[in-house]
Amino acid sequence: MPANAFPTSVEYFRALPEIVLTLAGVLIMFLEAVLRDDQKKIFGFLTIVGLGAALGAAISAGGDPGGAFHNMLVVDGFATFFRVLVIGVGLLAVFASIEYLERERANTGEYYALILFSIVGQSIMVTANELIMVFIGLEISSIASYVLAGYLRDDARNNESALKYFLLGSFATAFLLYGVAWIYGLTGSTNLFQIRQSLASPGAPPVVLTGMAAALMLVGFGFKVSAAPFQVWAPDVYQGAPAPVSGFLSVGPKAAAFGILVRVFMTAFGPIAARWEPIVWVVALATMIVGNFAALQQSNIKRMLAYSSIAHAGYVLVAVAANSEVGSAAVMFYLAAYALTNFGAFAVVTHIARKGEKRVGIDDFAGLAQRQPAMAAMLTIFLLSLIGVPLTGGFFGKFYIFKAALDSNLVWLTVLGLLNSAVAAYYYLRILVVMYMREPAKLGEASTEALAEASVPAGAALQFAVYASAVGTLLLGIFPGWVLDAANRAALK
Amino acid sequence: MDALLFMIFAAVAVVCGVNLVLQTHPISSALSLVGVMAALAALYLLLGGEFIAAAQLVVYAGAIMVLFIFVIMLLNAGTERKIHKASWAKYAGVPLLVAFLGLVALLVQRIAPPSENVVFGEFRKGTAQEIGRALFTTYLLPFEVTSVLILIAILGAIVLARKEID
Amino acid sequence: MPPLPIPAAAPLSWYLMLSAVLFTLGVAGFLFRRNIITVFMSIELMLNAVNLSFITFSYQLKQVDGHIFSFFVMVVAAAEAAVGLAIILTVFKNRQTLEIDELNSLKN
Amino acid sequence: MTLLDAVIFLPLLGFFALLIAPASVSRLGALAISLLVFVASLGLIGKVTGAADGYTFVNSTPWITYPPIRYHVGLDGLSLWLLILTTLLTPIAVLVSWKHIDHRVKAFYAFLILLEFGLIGVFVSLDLFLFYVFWEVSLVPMYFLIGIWGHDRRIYATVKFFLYTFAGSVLMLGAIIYLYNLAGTFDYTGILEQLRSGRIMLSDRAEMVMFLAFFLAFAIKVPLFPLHTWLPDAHVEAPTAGSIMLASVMLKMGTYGLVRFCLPLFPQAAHTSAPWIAALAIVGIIYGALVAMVQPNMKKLVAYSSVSHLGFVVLGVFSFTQAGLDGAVYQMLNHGISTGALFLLVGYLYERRHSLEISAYGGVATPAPNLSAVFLITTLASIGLPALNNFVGEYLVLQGASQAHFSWVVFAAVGVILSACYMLWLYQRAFFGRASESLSHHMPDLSGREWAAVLPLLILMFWMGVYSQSFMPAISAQNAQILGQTNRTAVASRHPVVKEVANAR
Amino acid sequence: MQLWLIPLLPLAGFALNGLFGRRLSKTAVNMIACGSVLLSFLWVLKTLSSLGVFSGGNALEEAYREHYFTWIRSGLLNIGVDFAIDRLTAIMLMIVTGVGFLIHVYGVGYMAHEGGYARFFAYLNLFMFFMLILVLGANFLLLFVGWEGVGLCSYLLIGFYFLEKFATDAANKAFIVNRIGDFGFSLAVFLIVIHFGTLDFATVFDKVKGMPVESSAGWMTAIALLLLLGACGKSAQIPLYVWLPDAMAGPTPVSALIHAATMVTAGVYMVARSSQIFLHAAGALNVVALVGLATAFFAATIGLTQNDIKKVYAYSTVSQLGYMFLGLGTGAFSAGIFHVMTHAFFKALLFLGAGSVIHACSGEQDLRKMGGLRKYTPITMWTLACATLAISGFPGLSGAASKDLILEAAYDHAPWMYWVGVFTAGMTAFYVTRAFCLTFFGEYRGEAQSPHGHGAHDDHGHGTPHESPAVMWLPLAILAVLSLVGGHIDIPKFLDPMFPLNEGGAAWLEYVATAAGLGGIALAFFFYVVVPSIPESLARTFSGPYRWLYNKYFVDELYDSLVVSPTVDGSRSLLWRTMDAGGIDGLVNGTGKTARAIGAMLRRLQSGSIRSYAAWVVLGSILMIIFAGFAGGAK
Repeated sequence: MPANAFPTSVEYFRALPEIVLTLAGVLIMFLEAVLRDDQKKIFGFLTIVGLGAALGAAISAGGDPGGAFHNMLVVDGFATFFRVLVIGVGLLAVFASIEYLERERANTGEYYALILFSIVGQSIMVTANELIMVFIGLEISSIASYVLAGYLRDDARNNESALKYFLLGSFATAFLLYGVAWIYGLTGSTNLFQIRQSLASPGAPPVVLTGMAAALMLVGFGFKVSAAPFQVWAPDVYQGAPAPVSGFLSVGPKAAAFGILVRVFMTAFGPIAARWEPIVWVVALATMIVGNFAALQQSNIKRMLAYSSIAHAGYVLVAVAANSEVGSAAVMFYLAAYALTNFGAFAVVTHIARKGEKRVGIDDFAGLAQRQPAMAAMLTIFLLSLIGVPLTGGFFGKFYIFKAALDSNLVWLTVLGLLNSAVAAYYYLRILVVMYMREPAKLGEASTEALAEASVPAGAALQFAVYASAVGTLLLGIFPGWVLDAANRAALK
Repeated sequence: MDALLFMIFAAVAVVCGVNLVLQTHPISSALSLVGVMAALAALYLLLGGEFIAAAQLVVYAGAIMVLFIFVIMLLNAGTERKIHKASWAKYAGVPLLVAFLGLVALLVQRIAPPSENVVFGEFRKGTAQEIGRALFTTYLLPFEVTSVLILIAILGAIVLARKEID
Repeated sequence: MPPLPIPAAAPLSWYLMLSAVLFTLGVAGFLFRRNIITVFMSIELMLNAVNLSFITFSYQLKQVDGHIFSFFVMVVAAAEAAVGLAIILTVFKNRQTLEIDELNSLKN
Repeated sequence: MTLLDAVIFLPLLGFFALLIAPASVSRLGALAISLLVFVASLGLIGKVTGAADGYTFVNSTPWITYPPIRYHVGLDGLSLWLLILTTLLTPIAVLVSWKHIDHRVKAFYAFLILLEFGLIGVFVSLDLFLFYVFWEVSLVPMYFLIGIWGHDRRIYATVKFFLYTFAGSVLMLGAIIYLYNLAGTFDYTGILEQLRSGRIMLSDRAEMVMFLAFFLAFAIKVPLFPLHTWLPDAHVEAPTAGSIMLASVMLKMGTYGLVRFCLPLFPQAAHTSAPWIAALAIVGIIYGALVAMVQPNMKKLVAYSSVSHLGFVVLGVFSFTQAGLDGAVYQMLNHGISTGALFLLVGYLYERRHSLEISAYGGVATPAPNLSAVFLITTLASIGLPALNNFVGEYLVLQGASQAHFSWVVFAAVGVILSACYMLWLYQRAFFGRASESLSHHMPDLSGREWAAVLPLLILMFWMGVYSQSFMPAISAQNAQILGQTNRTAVASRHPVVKEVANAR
Repeated sequence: MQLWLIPLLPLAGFALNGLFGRRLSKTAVNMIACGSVLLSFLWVLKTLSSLGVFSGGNALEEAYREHYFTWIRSGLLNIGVDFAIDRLTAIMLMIVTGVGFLIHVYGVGYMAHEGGYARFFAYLNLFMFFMLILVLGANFLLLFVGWEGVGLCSYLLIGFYFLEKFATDAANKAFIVNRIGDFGFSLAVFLIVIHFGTLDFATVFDKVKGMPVESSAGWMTAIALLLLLGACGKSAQIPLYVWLPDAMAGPTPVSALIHAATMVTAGVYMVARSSQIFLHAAGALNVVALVGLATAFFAATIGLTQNDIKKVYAYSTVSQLGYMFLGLGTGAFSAGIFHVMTHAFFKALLFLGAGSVIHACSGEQDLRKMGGLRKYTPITMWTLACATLAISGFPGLSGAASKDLILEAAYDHAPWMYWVGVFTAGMTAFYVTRAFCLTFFGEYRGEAQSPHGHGAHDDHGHGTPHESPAVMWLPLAILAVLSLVGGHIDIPKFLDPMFPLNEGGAAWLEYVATAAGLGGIALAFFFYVVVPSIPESLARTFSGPYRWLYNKYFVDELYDSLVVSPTVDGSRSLLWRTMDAGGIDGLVNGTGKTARAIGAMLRRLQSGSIRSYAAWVVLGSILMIIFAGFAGGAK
């Protein structure tokens, strides 16, 4: 029975971001009930304010690191970095969604509330220091995600996507839980530090068993980060879900999942690294290959981006396999760069898709360079970043990852990863080709309103999301210092 | 005595579980699941988990399963139709399961000292007040956070099912 | 009459084995059942199996934490049930079917 | 902030300026910018040639704190002339595209200037990371130049081009990172110093692996047989300006990389693998020439001839002799001038006749005597007629190679014969004979603009052929250094420089 | 001493005519073209006299040299643009500028009605420039510059009528065959640098002097043979002589200047120049002799049967060049050079005369269509007669003097060579006389009305043959005089310091040779004037050999089927279509296809069925557990 039965103010302060977000979510739900429809325009603004406040809270909370609530959660540089990341992603998501929701005539309140709550879940995940917290955070973010994926409930694609996500997600979570149970049984604790201690202690349980248990947990996490062979859900879900949601899912929850994956495996399971490093090695390779090669022949851009996001998960796993301080820093930086880039791409897709997401075929981007040069240019930046061309964040991300890998002498993994990125170039280039080098054949005989619809300029908010992502991508590519130093300082020792 | 009880309830649980898998009509599956849960509740009791046993009955059997059955009724889901969709799960399923079970069994063999027996009443931490104390001190935060979880569940349910309800 | 050839008390391993069997049964249900709701129930079964493990370990370790954990699992299960069933409802509304194999419009 | 920095970043500024400015002024704007850069770059010559060796205009400012990446640029005899070549050819490319490019003009010139930025950067970077950045950056605009303004199969060609080179360079990136992990710096000079002082040791195997990683990237760019198949497609499909920049400058990135990085950084591996590489180069020389001989398409012909010519360069580099290396570097410039001119003239023909098939021509000499005269001079230059530029380079390369292995030149020199065959045959078919009515109709002689574009190249052909001393000393000095670094670790027995000295006595 | 003026004057002429010629009047062009050459001829005279050549004595026994600037420097290799002049060069200078000037003048008349007038003279001047570089250059590379340069000009001038395919084909052939020779030359250059570290004549030859004569084949022999290969290309020796006969496609003055008088003797000059190397490589020298003899003989046999007047003279040129090589090969370098000079006189004369005849017959070149021209073109006939006698070795004339020296040397070297040479001399006499007779005796066999002359490129067609204008026959006259008396310029004595002459052999050698010559003349006269029916009957009786000779031993066809077409077809079908497009590129594209195939396979695993996805998860978890539990730590 610890002395301070009642939490101190500093502990609340350390949990402030989650509190702020929750309050914002609750407020919106409340207003949803009371406000008239024409007044509901403010939700977007409200959400942004809430997220902004949470962002501030997260940063300031990062000011004095430490545990809180009986070390249920720990606020360190690592946690802060990811908190900021997921909240930032949330901001982008909101900006990108406003126009979309209007276009689809979906009611806004719940949507923003869900976004907020899922961010609560993610930020709990990344701050969690206790498998229970991990589990609950994971569930919060997941359940919110399930709902978001099926948000347009009259859209068959949404339903299917939601159902698949939900069923498989819960299925995988069950494995995760089973693993947790075993770990608990083996180490007698669910606290990450204590797990580490007991694993490192001389009387440690047989490594075979802990390794198996860790493997079971890896199943759960691997599912969340869409690592092969658990990536199967991702393409279907991202393709079916609303475009902005797909963007959000492909970065936010994934980043959080990676955060907790790294934390659990590098800290708690550090002592048995020899057990899981080879697994991650194999998984990373498989993930890269599956993602890149399957993406080669996609005709639906959302699905293609889904595969590409799988591939990128593979790259991050390379850094995880490195299992070093540099590695965790690389993971952080890469996720930051990837988040901006990938979400930006999805934002552009959101815009091009138009009502009912009819225009998500790669051919629908034909001649985009003439119709909407700005959007095309931005998408070009994102794609180049995804390819990993210098002066973009994606390049530096890859660079640091492979640097980490080589630091840990993962030479072959590095070589194969580099070759993979060469393969990946092919399908990204296809989009560039279509945008710049093909005349819009389909629009040629299409009706005038189709043409008009095709060249509707993006709304202010969406444009902001796109440009912000683009600027971020370039900044991370040209002056990566500020993020990278943060990542290095926050890296798990 | 304990052993006998264990065997009985374990048998019930397994039989119901198998039944769940074999039945083609959701209702019967649901009922067998209730059976499993009841049996498990008894086993919890054997393990000294008074509170959990109760919760098991109330929350699971009482609430969740009712919800399930309600939905099944609502959609008046009938027995599964035989549609021949060749999914490799159908063929690879059994070997996979056997392999999985084998591995876990191995795990069990290695982990738990067969010597240690479960003696009813030996474990006294499972009482309501013990759990309550833990919940409101050590596990305060998770407990609070769960509220968000519930909230989001409600929200989600409303979002998705509103039309059907109002 | 001679005593039955059974030990006085069941060893822990039996409980764990039971949970393993139940978990596997849950997986089996997921793999073989074609009705979405049944599949969902199989997941619940898996969660129950996990709970059993928690409780057992908790007994072994003489700790309450396992119970807490399984308690949270129940809560989560409840939440999941609510959302999951809602999702199933929408699916049914759109497709008029609960056949899991008919939900594969998104693929490749 | 040196003059060099100005030369580097002016194109970048120009790029943005062109993006902002209305399309109507793009042509003039691009011309002005490129000319400005050219004039500025001329200012660099004096100081560099003045310095005996080492780098001038060095600017080393931190770019990224960790890992320590510096914006470290500098010029020496090796990079100077390649830089000048770039800045010279860009305005020419602009002039060539004046009429030829009629749609999406703004983007075209923007990309062209951006390309110049990348190319300049490649030649001046002294930080491996910076080098790689520029290396890739130069790839993107070329990708668009070919893909948007190219001919019919442009997309296939440009994707092929991008993937080929990208695939090569990613492995180089791996090697660069590996070097960094060893040396703790990306600074070229720093790494070199550590290698020399033995502060970092490479096992033979590691050295060979990294050498190959670098070499592959460069060999693809060169392109060295059998990695050349992207070149003909890229050239045929590219617009004239693209072909010019590609052939004259981009290919030199590869050979430059070989000289600048492969040799000094991995001398042992370079020496070990030299025979194989030389063999490939020789095969490329003869093979390229033979295949060029039977091409029905002018651009393809010139493209394959490039394969052949650059084989000479590689041969010279891997002869590890002063003469060979000097010749190789000089040959880079020569090839830039003469092949650039060839593509330019082929472009002129294309603008007139809208065909690249040789059979579509014949008898051009009658309606367009000046054009054919210029073409003839260029042809003669590219087949290495004495008193024209290529001769000096080819002679030195072969001389050097002969000092390394006489048997090499016995084969390599066959390429000289063959070059005469395919070029003269091309000239005969395209320019001699009686001109058809339609042809002489659409074959006006050179216009003032066209003269302006081609004249500098002509002058250089003669200048570089007759008075190589204006260029050679700077190159020689630098090469001597590189050779020193390369041959230090090489076994004395197969140490060509020693042999050369012996012969001198 | 401004040696550089000598080549630069023609270059200036070239520049002026080349750039502005099309805008200048004909007279202006003439002035520039001939003037520049005349000036450089005069400058040669002035230079030589100021060097005291004409005042006899031991002038120029030491080469006089001027250094202008460094051309190529790399490491220890340093090649300057230096001109040097010694006795050998002096002679060549005289020949080149002198004969060159005469031919320029002749060209004024011959080309009077041609298109591309300025172009013609520009090329001619450019040729003079390179030829003078060739003879003045003081190192191998500079020699090579002139060497390639004259090759270029010959290419341009052979292809002068570039509308005609045969002309441009001949031009390409000439250039490429020469390239094959240059291949050898350049390899020799590389070897020289390897072994001497320099290319400067003086230095190299000094070093060679110090070395022992190479009895067995060593690198010195290699150098010599490679040089010989180069010489064979330029001087049309077996096996590379094939280009010269085709080269007659060019205007006749070109044939006279480049393909008879000057350029083709460059090979001889080069071998003589590097005599030291050859003298130190005995084997190589012997090869030179053999090549020369063979060439002389076979070319002569071919010459017997040709009907195109220029072809006849072309083969005679080849054959005469063979003589020169024979001279060189037998160590009589001075004799060889001597023959170069005399040959320049009479062969230039022969060609110019032929040109005049062709001109007279308005473009007809076939001997069978001529005849009886003696009444129309007396001057041409007499001048040609001089030339014919000279080449046939008529006693006292220029040809005899040089040829006998060569034959004597051959006898010293190996008697059988002498006999072959003598026989060849007889044949030579025969076929030149034959040409002469067919041209001037009998009746005119050409059709009276030829639409227009000089093939397609002449606008003054007219019926009966006519004498050429003075501007054309004056050079003829001068050359006639030279070929009569040229033999009395004692070149061997002049060259003695450079090439010590082994004292002449027995007198009978001369008589035999002369007899052979006269015999040839007589026989030809008998065949083609007295009893014109004999040749046909002979050709009929010996139809086999005749066809062989008439078709030049089918050598062109042989080369074509053995070398040219295999290369071209092989490159097209095998290298390009099969290897490049099919093999390498196929591999590249194949990689892409494979990748896409893998992609398609992976896509199909994404069946969309939830249960199979779940199965994946289970499978994955099983694998992971196994890996972690048992294969773990296997890193």
